[in-house]
Amino acid sequence: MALVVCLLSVVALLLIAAIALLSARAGRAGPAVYAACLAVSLIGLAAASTHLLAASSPSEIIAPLGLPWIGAHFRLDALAAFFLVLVNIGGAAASLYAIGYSRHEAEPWRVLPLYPAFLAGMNLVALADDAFTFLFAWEVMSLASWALVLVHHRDEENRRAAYVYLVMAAFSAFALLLAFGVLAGPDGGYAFAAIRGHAPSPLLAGLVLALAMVGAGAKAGLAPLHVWLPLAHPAAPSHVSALMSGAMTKVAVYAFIRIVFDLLGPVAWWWGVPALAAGGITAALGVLNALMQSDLKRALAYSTIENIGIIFAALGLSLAFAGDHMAAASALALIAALFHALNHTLFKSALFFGAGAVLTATGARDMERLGGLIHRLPTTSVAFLVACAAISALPPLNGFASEWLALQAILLSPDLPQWSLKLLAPAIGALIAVAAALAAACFVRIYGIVFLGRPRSPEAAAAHEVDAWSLAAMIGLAALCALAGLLPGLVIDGLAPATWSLVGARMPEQAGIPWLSIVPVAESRSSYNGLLVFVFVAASASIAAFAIHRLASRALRRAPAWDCGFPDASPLTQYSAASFAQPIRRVFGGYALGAREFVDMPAPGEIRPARFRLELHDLAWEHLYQPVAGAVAFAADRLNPLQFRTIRQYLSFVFFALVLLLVILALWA
Amino acid sequence: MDALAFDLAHLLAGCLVLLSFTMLYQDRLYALLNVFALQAVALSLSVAWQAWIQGAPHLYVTAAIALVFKAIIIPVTLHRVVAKLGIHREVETVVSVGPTMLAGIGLVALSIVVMLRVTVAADPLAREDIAFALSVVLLGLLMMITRRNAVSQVVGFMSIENGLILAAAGAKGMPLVVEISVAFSVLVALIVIGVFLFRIRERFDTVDVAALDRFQGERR
Amino acid sequence: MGLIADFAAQGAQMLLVLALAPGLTGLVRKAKARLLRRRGPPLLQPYRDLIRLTRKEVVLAENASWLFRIIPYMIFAGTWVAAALVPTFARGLLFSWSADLIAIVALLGSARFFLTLAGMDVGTSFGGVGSSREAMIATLAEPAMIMIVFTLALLAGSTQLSVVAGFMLSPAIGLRVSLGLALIALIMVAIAENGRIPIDNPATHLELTMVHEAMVLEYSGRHLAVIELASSLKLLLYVSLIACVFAPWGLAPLRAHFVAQLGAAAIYVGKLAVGGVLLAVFETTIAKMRVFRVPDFLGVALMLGLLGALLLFVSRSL
Amino acid sequence: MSIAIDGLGLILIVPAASAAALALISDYRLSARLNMLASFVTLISALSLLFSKSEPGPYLNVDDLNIVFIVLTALVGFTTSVFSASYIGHELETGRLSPPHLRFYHAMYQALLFSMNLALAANNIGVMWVAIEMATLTTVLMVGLYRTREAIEAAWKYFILGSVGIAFALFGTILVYMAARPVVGEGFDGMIWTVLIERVSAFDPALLDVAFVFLLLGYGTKVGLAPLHAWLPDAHAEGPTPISAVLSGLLLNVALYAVLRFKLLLAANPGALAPGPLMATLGLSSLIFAGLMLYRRRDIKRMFAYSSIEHMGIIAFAFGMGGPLANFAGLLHMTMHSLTKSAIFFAVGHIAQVKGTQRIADVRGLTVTHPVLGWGLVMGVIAIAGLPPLGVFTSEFLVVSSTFARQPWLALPLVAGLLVALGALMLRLQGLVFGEPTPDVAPSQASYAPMFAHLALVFVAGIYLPPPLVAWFQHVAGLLG
Repeated sequence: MALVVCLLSVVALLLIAAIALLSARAGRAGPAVYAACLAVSLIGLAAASTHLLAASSPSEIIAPLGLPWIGAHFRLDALAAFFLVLVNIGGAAASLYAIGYSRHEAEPWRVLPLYPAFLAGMNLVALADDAFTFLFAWEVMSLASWALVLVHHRDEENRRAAYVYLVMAAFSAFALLLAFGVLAGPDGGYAFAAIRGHAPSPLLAGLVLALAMVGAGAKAGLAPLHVWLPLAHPAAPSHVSALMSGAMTKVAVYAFIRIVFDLLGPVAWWWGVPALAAGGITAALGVLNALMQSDLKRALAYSTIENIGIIFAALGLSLAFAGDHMAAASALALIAALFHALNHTLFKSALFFGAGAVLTATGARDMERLGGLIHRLPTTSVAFLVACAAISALPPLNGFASEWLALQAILLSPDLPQWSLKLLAPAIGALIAVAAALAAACFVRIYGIVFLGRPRSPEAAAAHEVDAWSLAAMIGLAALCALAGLLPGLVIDGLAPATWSLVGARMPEQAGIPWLSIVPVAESRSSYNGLLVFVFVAASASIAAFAIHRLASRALRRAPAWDCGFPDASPLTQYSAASFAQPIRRVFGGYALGAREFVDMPAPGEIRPARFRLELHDLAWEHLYQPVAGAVAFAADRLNPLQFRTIRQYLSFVFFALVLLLVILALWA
Repeated sequence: MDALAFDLAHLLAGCLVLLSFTMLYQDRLYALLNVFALQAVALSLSVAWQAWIQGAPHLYVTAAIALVFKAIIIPVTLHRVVAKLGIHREVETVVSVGPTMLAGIGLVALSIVVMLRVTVAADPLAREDIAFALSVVLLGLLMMITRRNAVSQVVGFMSIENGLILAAAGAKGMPLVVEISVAFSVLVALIVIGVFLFRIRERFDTVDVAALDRFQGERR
Repeated sequence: MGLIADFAAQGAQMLLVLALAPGLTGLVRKAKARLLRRRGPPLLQPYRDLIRLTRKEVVLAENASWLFRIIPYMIFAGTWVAAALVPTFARGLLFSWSADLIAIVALLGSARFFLTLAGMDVGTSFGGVGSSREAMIATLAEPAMIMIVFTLALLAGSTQLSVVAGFMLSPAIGLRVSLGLALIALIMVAIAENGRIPIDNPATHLELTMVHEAMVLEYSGRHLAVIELASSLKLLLYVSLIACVFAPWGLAPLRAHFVAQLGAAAIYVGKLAVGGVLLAVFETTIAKMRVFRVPDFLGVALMLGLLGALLLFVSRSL
Repeated sequence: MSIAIDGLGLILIVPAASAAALALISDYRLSARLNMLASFVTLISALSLLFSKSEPGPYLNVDDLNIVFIVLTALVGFTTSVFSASYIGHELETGRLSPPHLRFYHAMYQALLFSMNLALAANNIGVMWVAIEMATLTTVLMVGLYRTREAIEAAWKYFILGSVGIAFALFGTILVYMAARPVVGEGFDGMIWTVLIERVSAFDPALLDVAFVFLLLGYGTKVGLAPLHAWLPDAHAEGPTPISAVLSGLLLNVALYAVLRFKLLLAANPGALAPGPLMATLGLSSLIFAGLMLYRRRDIKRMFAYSSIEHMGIIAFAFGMGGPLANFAGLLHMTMHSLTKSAIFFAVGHIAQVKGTQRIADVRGLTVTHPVLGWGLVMGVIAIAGLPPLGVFTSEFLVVSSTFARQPWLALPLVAGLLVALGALMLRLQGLVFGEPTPDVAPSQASYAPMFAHLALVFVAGIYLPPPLVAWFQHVAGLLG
């Protein structure tokens, strides 16, 4: 039943896309389209969440489409339902936001038909139950988002970003295609049901694992394949950026889980190692890069990479546990991963919405031109602050809950028998801890530079609050962040069916625990209660405030800032985004980012100005992407002269081909 | 099938191969054309002989076409072309004659090895014919790729075609030989016309193929 | 009845730490002064300062936002709750289940998060200096703290402080290398977190070196009072954390008799005094280090913590 | 030849007769209409073949292998005639062509359709050879139609290379006859396909091998497999665009169809060496070579010509791999490619007329100035790059996955080539349709109907394949072994 509703919602989205295609040029079609998308997403959300919470058994549908002798298989199980919930939350929020935001779009007809198609593609990936349908939906998703990245196509940068993105998307699709090719076998049993039937040999399993890592990782932004992501995500309109970062990367995570946990058969312990290592490195690298960006949306995109890293690390841990038959621990790690995926969808969407609001209010994405927006955009600043706190893993918000679960899972890893894992797990734990601390710094920087301080440009000084729809979307997501953080137990229980189906275990029932605490393993071991912490903090803060205001003075006087006795007029004397990052850059940047500083200090008496130049290198770009591109260019240049030969030389090619074949024939028998 | 028939057919086929070598050896256009005419004559003779021993009257048509069209019309026309377009008379070679001859010998050896190995089932006469025909084809192609100017390339192509006709005639009882030879003659005729009338002249002051190639698809 | 007693104990603990915190700060100052052959301010000076500050009016920078005004209370609340969760004189307090060591670290982290934001709110250069340096220190101190938590959790099999303390009391615990490493790391982290010498000098207002003071530069009146209280609470928290983990003797068990609890409280005060004096001695014996040598200092802490954790991870199977 | 006037006869007689008639009509509007009409009648009669099963005759035969291609040829021939009717007038106005040229053009167009239909429907390998030679000659004449230096150059190159290829093909045909003679006896039977395929198992395998080498190289030259491809890019770039569409969409298919016929023979003969590796190697080399050549192209039509080489490579590779899946994919890919590529050439024709240039660098921002045309091109290129929701994706999916399951080391270069080609196509596509638009020189008059008709078909095929079509393909795939 829920499956039918989900499929119908996909169909509805496609219909909306078609209608939008026909009517997009008719002017004010935008709000209508987005409202329709919102409604459909909510319906899909309702259907998926009922299926998930009711823990109902998987349902299947086979449509006579796609590959004729297989047909298009669709299946809705707990895992798919969870990711559908996730996608549709993102979709609903983005649609709500876009009802207002889309008014600022110069060429709406470039967005309207593609946006519903993008949503439909993401939904369909989660529903697909055979390799063909899966990749079909996967590519539709990629293509739609590619075209959406190209909405502002007059900008050279965006075109380049879109190009890199599309090539990487095709690369990931091919990797997954090869993986499915191995799984399906030579006689093409592409239906997932058939694939589940037989487990491949360890060698082939390793091959599939590698391909899945590459394919899903390239789409999700796993280092070192992440380079396209910070180019493409910021280039799209903000509500699309939110979808790409918040929902599409999760669809990639879904692909990894589906292939490795579900299709690949019994888990071996070493499957976890690559995911664990790549995840930890990605987390640290992503957030470090995020700290160095001055473009707001690009910084957010890099922080997406960090969160993907955390998710993959948790997934790797879960694989390792599952391989060693520690089902409960595996379930804990898996829950941590899924929970974090959900949280990331919530706060990253909110953050991109905020960035979009800032963009519409000031027209600037460069943080060095912003500042003091907390006075101009009061509501946005509140929602943005909540999201920043949540993504910085501050209790009692949701980000902390999921990272806390992840750390608890790492604390269980000493029981793993393999030495490599014993050594790897704490190292990754340290990396994740560093990443969390860096993330806090990163978002202090973002919020402090953009919303606090004094405006660094007249646009920022003249900004105005955005429309009610956008605000509603942001506030709603912020509220969800708080809710998921205060009552994590509900989410964990909701996720139980997914873990049952994948690793055959679940975390202990959380609903019955007094005071609504969450207990991963046993209460004596560890427990956390977001609600209680929140009540404590709120109570003590208000008590303190009340007491002081009541018993002591409440007098207040506005005066110029003291600033250690050097009050200065110019806002440019504030700490800038770059200078805020400087200490951290000096500590970490040297190794991770190849950061180099060049100071040209004139000798006393010289009148020329002093110069400071900073170089940052993305190592993956320089050592992975550029060599490949260079190789292709080299080969193309070498081959190109073949277009400019004479007829005689072309004939001689034919001649030599013939002689060669004849010689081969002569030598054959 | 008595020995005489076999020997004669063998002899004529061998003549064609020999003449192909002679063509490779030529360095003057007129001489080249004459040798080609000679080869055409040899071809028509051998086809006619095949017609006689196979008792296949339709092959006489092919022989006639070969004689009239390729031994007389085409060479004459090409003489006129050379004269009209004032092509300098010597054949411009890419590879000098010596290596070309060696390569040719290698090709003949190759074709004989290939063909004799594979045609054990066929009767000996056909085997010889096919082997020689293949070597004529290969030599013609060799000529096309080692000669620079269009006339000699056309000649090379026509000698390829001679080889094919030889093979077709040699294949006992093969249908459609006439149609095929006619079709081929059309092809050849078009090539010659292409060189002569068909716009080449009005566009290029030489039929040196290199000049045709100066425009190389795209300007660099 | 039991529940009420639990509430009472919990409340008593919260009030106790609140009452003791400025005293500890005062003690450290006094001890340092004595070590420097100065008379130094009286022990109760911090209390006086706080009261005077709360009476003064707040002078607020013109472009300070609403956030700037509520942040002091959030910092205070976060720190206070964190401190309340550390078993000071009694184990198994009512709400100790609501948050474990990781949560305590995170609570302090969120306090710092808002403090650094406050530093950037007014938009002065000094605020930025403080915030960015604080952020840099935090990026090393917090992971180190997490590693220490790993070590303790692996030893005690729990991240619950009461359980850890209980484990430390139990005879099962022998002398362990990892524990030693963890202790050293914890002390280093504590010094960094509380902005003590050699990381930062709480007494200085020299622009080039100050970190914590630079962030709170624009605060005044009651806001400053609350922040000062919070920072002394933090100092108290770390001292009592070290005490309850590495010197857990004399902790009153769950639902102990009232008198026993009083005795435990007395012991706890003694511990604090010892810790404060030790800190004073340490601070007087060494000099403040350059800001960009701080990462090395904290890097050592992080490495020690990681080493301790690794040793346990590996030795688990032996 | 005696031909009953059924659909089979009509698909030959109608084009032949109308070719003769068109040679006489001077008014180009009338001749264009007649051209459309004739192509339409051909299409109808080709469709009628689907329902009337006819007995194989000595010269002609319709079986599962060629029926699909006959219908496809008739269809694309019709749509292209519609396109050219609206296209060619513009050429006349701009003075690139004169009425006599147009008369010649239309006559040749029908002659080309005739020869292709003949080649497809032939039951006699000799007839098939003659027909393909005729097709070559007609296309050569059309490529040279513009009489520019470049056009003549291209035509000449095509002519010489094509003739040599034809010669090889003939030699191969003779060899096949010689292989057949000992078994089926002298005379006509030795060249009749239906007879050959029945008795082939008794043929001398070694002779068949040599024959196949010549046939592969000969007809392969027409298919445009590297390194025999040299004529193809220029012929596509310099001829009238409708001819480029027919060349890529149909003629290459016809030549490949001829290769397939003989591959069937070898497949049915136990002793013969498997033709698979040979075709797979040629296909792979063509794919990678063309993919790399795409990057440096400056001329739109020449670029898509190289993409045709690439796709012919993919198809040859698929048939070389063999097996039901890969063969199915190959057949599907042939169909999809001819529809898509001709649609792309329609779009390119519009672009060349609107912008007055074929240089890629001089065309930008089409989606801004001509949204329909621009997005049509985007759709076409997406399809040809093998991305869903269009039909080529299905076939590439099957090729890659089935290959990887059987020979992983072969799949890696295949995927690399596909990726390289996709990168090049998308790079150029973005340059063409996005960015600051370039000014137009003339309004576009030609109708978009043919292009979108093709794209619609490809789109539907990408989502749903009708069972009868699948049945055909599967049967043929079984035959191809």
